[in-house]
Amino acid sequence: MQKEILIAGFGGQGVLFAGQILAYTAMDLKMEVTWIPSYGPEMRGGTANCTVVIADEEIGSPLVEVPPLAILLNLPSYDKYEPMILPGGVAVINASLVDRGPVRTDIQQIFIPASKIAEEIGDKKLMNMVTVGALLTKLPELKIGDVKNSLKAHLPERHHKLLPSNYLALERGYVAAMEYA
Amino acid sequence: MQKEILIAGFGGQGVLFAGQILAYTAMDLKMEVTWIPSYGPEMRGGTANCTVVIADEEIGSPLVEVPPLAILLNLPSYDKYEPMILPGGVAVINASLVDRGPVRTDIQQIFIPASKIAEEIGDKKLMNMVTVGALLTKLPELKIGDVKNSLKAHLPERHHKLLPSNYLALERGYVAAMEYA
Amino acid sequence: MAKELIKGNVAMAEAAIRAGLEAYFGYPITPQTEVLEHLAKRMPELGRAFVQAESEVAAINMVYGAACTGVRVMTSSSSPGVSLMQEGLSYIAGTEVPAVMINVMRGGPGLGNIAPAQSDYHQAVRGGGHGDYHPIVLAPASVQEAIDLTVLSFDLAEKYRNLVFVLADGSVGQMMEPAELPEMRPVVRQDYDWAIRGRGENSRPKRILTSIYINPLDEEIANLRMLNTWYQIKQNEIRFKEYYLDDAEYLVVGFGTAGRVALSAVRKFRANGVKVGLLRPITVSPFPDEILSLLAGRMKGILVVEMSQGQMLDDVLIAVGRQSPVHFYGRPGGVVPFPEDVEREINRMIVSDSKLVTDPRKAWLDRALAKI
Amino acid sequence: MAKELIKGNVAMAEAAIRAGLEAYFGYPITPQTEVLEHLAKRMPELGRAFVQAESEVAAINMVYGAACTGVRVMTSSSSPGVSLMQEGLSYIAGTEVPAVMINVMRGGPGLGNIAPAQSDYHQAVRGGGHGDYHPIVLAPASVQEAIDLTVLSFDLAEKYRNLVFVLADGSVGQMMEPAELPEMRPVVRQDYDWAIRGRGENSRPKRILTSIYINPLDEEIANLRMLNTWYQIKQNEIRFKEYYLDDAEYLVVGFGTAGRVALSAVRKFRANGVKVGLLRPITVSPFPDEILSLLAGRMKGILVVEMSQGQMLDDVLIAVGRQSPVHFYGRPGGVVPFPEDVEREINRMIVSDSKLVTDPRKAWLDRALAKI
Amino acid sequence: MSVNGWIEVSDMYCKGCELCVHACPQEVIDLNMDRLTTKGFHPAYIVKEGCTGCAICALVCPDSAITVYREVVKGRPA
Amino acid sequence: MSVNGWIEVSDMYCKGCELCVHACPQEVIDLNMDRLTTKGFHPAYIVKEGCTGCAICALVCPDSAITVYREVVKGRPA
Amino acid sequence: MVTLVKPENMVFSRPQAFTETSTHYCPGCTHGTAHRLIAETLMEMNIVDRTIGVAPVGCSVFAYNYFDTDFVEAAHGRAPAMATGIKRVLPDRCVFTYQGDGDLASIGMAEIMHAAGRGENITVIFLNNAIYGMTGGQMAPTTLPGQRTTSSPNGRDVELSGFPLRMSEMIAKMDGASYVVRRSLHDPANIRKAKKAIRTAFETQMRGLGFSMVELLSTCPTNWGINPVDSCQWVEDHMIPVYPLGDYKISLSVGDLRL
Amino acid sequence: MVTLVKPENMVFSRPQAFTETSTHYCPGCTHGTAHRLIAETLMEMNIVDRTIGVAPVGCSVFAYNYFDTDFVEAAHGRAPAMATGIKRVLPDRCVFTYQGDGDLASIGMAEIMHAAGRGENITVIFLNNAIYGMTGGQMAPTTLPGQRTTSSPNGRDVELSGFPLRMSEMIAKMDGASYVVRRSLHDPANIRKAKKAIRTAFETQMRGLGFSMVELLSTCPTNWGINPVDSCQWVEDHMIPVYPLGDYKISLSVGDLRL
Ligand SMILES: Cc1ncc(C[n+]2csc(CCOP(=O)(O)OP(=O)(O)O)c2C)c(N)n1
Ligand SMILES: Cc1ncc(C[n+]2csc(CCOP(=O)(O)OP(=O)(O)O)c2C)c(N)n1
Ligand code: SF4
Ligand code: SF4
Ligand code: SF4
Ligand code: SF4
Ligand code: SF4
Ligand code: SF4
Ligand SMILES: [Mg+2]
Ligand SMILES: [Mg+2]
Repeated sequence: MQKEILIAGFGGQGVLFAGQILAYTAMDLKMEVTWIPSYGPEMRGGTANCTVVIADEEIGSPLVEVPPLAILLNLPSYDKYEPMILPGGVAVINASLVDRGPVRTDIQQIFIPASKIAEEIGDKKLMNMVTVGALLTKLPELKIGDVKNSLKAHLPERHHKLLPSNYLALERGYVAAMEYA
Repeated sequence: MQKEILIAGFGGQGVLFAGQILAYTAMDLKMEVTWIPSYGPEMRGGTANCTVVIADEEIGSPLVEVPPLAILLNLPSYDKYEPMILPGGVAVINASLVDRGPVRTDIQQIFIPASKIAEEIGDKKLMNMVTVGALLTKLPELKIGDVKNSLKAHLPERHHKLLPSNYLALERGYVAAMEYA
Repeated sequence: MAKELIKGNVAMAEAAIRAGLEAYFGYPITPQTEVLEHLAKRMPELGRAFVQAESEVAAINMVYGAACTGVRVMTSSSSPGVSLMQEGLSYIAGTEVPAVMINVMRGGPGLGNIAPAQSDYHQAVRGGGHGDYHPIVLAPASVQEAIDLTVLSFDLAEKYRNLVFVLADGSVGQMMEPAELPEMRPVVRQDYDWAIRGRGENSRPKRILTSIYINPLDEEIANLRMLNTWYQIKQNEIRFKEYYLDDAEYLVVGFGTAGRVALSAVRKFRANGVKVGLLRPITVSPFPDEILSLLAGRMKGILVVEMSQGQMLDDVLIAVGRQSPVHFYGRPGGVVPFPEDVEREINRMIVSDSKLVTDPRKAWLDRALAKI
Repeated sequence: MAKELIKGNVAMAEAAIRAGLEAYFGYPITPQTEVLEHLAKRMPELGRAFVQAESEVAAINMVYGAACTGVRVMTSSSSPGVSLMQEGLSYIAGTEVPAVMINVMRGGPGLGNIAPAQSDYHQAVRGGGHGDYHPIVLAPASVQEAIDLTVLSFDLAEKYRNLVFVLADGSVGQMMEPAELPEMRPVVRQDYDWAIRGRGENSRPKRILTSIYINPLDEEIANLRMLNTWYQIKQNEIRFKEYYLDDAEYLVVGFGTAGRVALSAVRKFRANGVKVGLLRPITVSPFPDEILSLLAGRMKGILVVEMSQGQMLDDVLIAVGRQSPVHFYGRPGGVVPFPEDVEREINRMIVSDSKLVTDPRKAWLDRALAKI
Repeated sequence: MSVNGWIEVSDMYCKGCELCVHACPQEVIDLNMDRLTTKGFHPAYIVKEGCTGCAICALVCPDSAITVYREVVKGRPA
Repeated sequence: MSVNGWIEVSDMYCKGCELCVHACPQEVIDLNMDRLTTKGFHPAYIVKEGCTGCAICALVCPDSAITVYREVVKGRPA
Repeated sequence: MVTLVKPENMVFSRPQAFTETSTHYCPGCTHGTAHRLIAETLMEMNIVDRTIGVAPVGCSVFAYNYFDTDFVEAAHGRAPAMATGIKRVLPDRCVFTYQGDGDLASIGMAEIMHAAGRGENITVIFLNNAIYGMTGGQMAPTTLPGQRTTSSPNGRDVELSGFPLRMSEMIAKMDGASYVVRRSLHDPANIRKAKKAIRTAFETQMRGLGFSMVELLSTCPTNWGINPVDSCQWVEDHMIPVYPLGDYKISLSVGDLRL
Repeated sequence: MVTLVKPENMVFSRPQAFTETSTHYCPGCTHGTAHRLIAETLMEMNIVDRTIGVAPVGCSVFAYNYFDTDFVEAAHGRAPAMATGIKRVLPDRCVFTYQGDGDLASIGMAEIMHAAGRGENITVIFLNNAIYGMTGGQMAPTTLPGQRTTSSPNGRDVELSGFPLRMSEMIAKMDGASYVVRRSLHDPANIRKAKKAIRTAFETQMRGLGFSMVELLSTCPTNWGINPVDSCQWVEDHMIPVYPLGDYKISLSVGDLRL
């Protein structure tokens, strides 16, 4: 088994952390995993992305040309990566920041108003967790409970007060995706 | 034809120039020639040597392990190079600064009181020219007249007043070597 | 110890600490700055020496000084910074003191960019500095390897009084993977008979460390001694990882990130029953030339994959010696190939089959130019 | 012009002037200081730019600046100084501006000594700086060649917008030979479409010269373009000198001083009717690999002679590809071999005859160690 | 005092840094929180009358985003 | 004034630079033009009486070639 | 109001010596302010067409994209050497370097000192923001005592890392330096003074009077972690006491300029 | 006389902190004098066994052969960096560099400035002989205006090569520097003063008071082409006016030493 997930958005949207929590979860499940960011000298506020690969054997490339799974958090990312997803793959899209519909029909596109949901929960910053929750519907290797456990295990103690809202965000995303699908 | 000449002595004894005048002469005779000094970060007053190769075809190495011809201007040089001369070769030795006799018998050793002769001429610095004159007896490719011509051709005009004494030094060395031999 | 999800740069820095690093001197440069930043925090905490030097030139000469005292010392940088260190590296080599250098390579030449690259291979392996010397060069492909090789680098540096490079690329430096850090080793100051620490209470005879051998014959002897050490290293320390070699008919060779990207591609072929194998050199210097030479005899084709214009390629060509056709695929300038790219190239090799390629680099270039 | 008896260093300096050198930036170092000293006198006299830089790092960056204006510019140094220039050289290469660098090599590594050596071959040929780039490297063996190649270096640098090294050794720099200097060429400022000189009276569009390609895909294209230029250079500019090759059964390969020492040895064998030939590469980069590969097919043995631990040896091994046994003889650390030394080695090759040597460097090392 | 100045802020350059906002002696500039530029910034704009065309905002603007206009009263030196 | 000093010049170190010759306040040093050291220099030596053991020669000698002796008069601090 | 928007009423606009490219600087970063002052000066002196800029490695690495003049891009710290190379072969051109504090005061220390020492007839615009901006906020030689950076996480410890280097003071000590001043970009009055200094520096060069340098205290809101407005205040409160503004060297001939 | 030659009468002899090796310096070169003063100081302070010297590249490259202390040999100009590396891991040892003017003021400018800037607790003995001795007499940054050298054959032209650099003055400007003075070796009185300064510099280090440097004006009879005695006069007549002797920086704590 090997699954590759691309996550892309603006800097500040929690792109990197969204990837890391998936990576932590995979690690805690004793799977192989790699997380790799794009890094550049771009000005703050530019785009950011990372790729997570989870597998049950030694991982070769930490990058793939055509990822089967993607979380796209804003319009520029959607524009850039929609064409690149593996046919038959899945994209979770933050519909709150993407004001157009899909072009491709050979992939499954899950539009979630993630920013809106996060604001509803009370913290805009949880938008990334909402989309992670949504992605989990298509990533049976990681259960939502596993992700919660890993959040708890790896979030520094002083941030544990944020756990409930993070859990909620995951759940809301998951449910939204289920509804959508 | 190819002949290699090693010249060695203290810095300041005119070692390098003695080699250069041979090189100039060979050049003026349209022969091939190389001149190469030893160079080092040694303190002034250290030893100096150079090797001149003259030939009638493209010269390979500018250095040889066992030179057939040598001019040795002081005791340390004599000690160092006497053993290195090609069997059957010739060494011209400044007897004024070498207070021992030869060890080797398989080479021809021409002892010339070169410093003394130079002082007789009136300029200690001409010692090197005396030994060059002596060497010419064993270097038929360069005639003493050729060396004089080259001296005249390459010594800067302002030093031309020194030509007669240089000529004399060459001649005295030549004659001394003839007598010795 | 349990595994942690850790970034390559941080992992190397922490691994060095646990291996007993006593002093670090460096200058910030992307994509290795986290090494410096991690050590800026940790070293003073542990009472060990950390200096952000004024430049890479100064950094390597600080390393040189500390190395002469026989403590574990390192610096880290990325390509342009490493170029500035070439004089110092040559001095360290010429003085035969142990030192470790991490180069997290980026795209070049010149200022280039900060993306992952492997185009400092020759500089590391053949010595970008003047004179004959031979660094040990370790090329990690994963965070765990980055850790293990960093630890190893100190052991090797000391064992052979030799310069050791950890030659990573931006991808290894920036990637996070679960990895296990070693236990913290106590800092031990070995009582080397060459270390410069002052003559000491018992007034032992003075010591000098220098790279000068003013008499060429002495320098020649020193050169031969160092080369001899090098052959001992070659004898003892060659490391590589092999994948599916037992029955392979085609061989892919790649180190570091290019090697692991190639692994993904190789697996695809294996899944389809095509007998492709992979050799991933871990010591690129000494280069695993004997195994490669042996393998070459039975291969229908060899593909070298690098994130450069083909540098390790030279070592492969020497080792293979025309025993089988060698092909090349490179992505220079900071581009990381995708597995799909390598798959295409393996396919091409299989199709072209046993034709000897006179100049694999030129053949690749022509194809690459055709595409742009 | 008539021949003059002239020292290699002075000859290169004066040749550069006559080739239209407009600016020199350098720092003293033995055994090349006469280059700087000659230019210190002559350049201001001619109203051209001369700066004794504060260091080799500064010197190469001054060269970089002047090179961007499209004038003929050079620097000169010797091994440790050249190491300090590696970053700057990589920038120059990455910016594709023409510049000339004279390296009068000395013994290393480290401070080493000031005697003649050839152990910066890899540094020059494979790029001691970071990233992929390919300098043209010209290796004179005589004062006349030093002159001719210095002149050529400027022409090639400009023609290909490439870095050109004149790779001499202390022996070539310090030797005097009769040689003919070229006529003084008028200084012409070519109207390059890339040169940075201010937009000028007609306010042409601005120009930028940089080595940055922040997007890896752009850097890759730049890399491929440069490599393509390199293959054009390879196509057009390979130079070597051959001696007695027509009927040779044994081949000696050596460049620069090692090559001319080998010539003396080869002549001895020819005098005795033994069919030994000599190939003396003049461009060591691009390396004359095709001719060597052709020759290798018919040789009973090939002996590589270098004043190093065997660097060009790698290029010979690649070109020969085990077509015939390759032997090596090196004198590293500042020792210049005597013809007699090379004779012995040729003899050894003839005696050992057609046995393939797995690692010629190791075989040589073992012999050399046995002697000390 | 009659209004005799005006500024235009370029969407292409303004990064919403607020330096002009704080520098304007007339306190007539603010960020437009209702608008995002294509680069994703809330641009500065004049919120009320009173601009004197003193150009202090332009002086402090690091992005040269501001063009300042001032009524030229004839007969008075510019 | 009675002579109460003396110097010894080491052949191994003296390079005949004459700095001591010029520095000696008593003008009692000169180079020995009759002798060459093994390194080829005319070494310094005391040419006449009058050395006070002031050690100025040793102070200026760049090659630490000079050892200075001075009579220690008992009861007087050294 | 809009009726005012007529060319004849325009009293301030983006200098034409700029290209149209928007800078990559963070919002509120005064690198941009320095750029504008230079651009205006080149226009006022009518030397845009004769000017060659030398960009550093640092946040201003892409400065070459913003000015409408010829530009080269130096290696980190070596801009003064590169400028020397250019100026020596094109002595009638205006050659200036633009350098950050890491670039000029750390890795480029030797090159700036020697360019000044030689009295190289170039102009140096030196942006001191007390940090390495581009690489993510490490300590610079100009970082203030106690200032936290990513490589001095507990604040610069002067025991281990020494005191901030005051480059203008040091360079002023050199006979080769003709005009060396420090200004700041944190408020309108200081920006005006900075502009005048930049003008004087370029005049110094164009009249062949030797080496000129303007040090400009500048903000780095991003790596200081302070918003742009407060960053300006931080310059006033913390930087100026360590880096007093003023004229450190005005050679006699430059003094005579009386611009 | 010979009766005087008894151990108890010996008032001056070659310092034991020297090895027996005769130096390679030219006759009359005051490099040797500087060496002796250092050797005496180390003995007087009883730190020979704790001292590590860092030799430069320059005529004093072989300094390591002469002192009976541990020694390393640095790359040209980088001795202060190398000394930093040593001192940081062996903070209780006495670490000193010995550097020429080409080494320290030209190629090594960045390293010396930053070692001083960091207040690195090392001692620098800086021999200023206004020339590159080892490589055969090229111009140094310290070469005097008009002085002929092999790379300024018509005399140093300040228009092209700038003015001599006064390192002590510049380094004194740095907060990190604790003790910076200039002395000369050209006559007995000055040699005595030099010795005192060297002592103070080493004391500064051993008491942990920070960076200390003693600049020593020194002769190069060989490359100046002046005999040793006249060379000393040349220092007095020509060098001292350009390089005034004196104390350029004595930090409060060093001042309190009152040695
Ligand atoms: C030789 C080399 N070393 C290090 C770097 C990495 N680097 C790029 S910019 C920079 C520091 C820039 O700081 P500064 O000069 O203060 O400019 P700022 O970004 O603050 O404007 C560094 C260390 C490099 N590019 N080259
Ligand atoms: C990197 C490098 N550049 C140049 C040299 C050559 N070099 C050796 S010593 C020296 C100058 C020494 O002058 P200085 O420091 O003044 O010492 P001095 O000989 O006058 O005592 C130079 C340029 C070198 N060895 N290494
Ligand atoms: S021109 Fe003056 S008054 Fe008008 S907005 Fe700008 S700062 Fe305010
Ligand atoms: S100062 Fe400039 S960039 Fe900042 S908000 Fe005002 S107009 Fe926009
Ligand atoms: S000790 Fe004094 S008096 Fe005696 S020789 Fe020396 S300088 Fe002269
Ligand atoms: S000063 Fe010293 S070296 Fe010079 S002559 Fe006197 S004793 Fe000899
Ligand atoms: S990082 Fe700092 S210096 Fe760089 S652009 Fe941003 S604010 Fe300016
Ligand atoms: S060359 Fe000059 S500095 Fe060097 S040893 Fe001789 S006199 Fe002294
Ligand atoms: Mg900065
Ligand atoms: Mg000097």
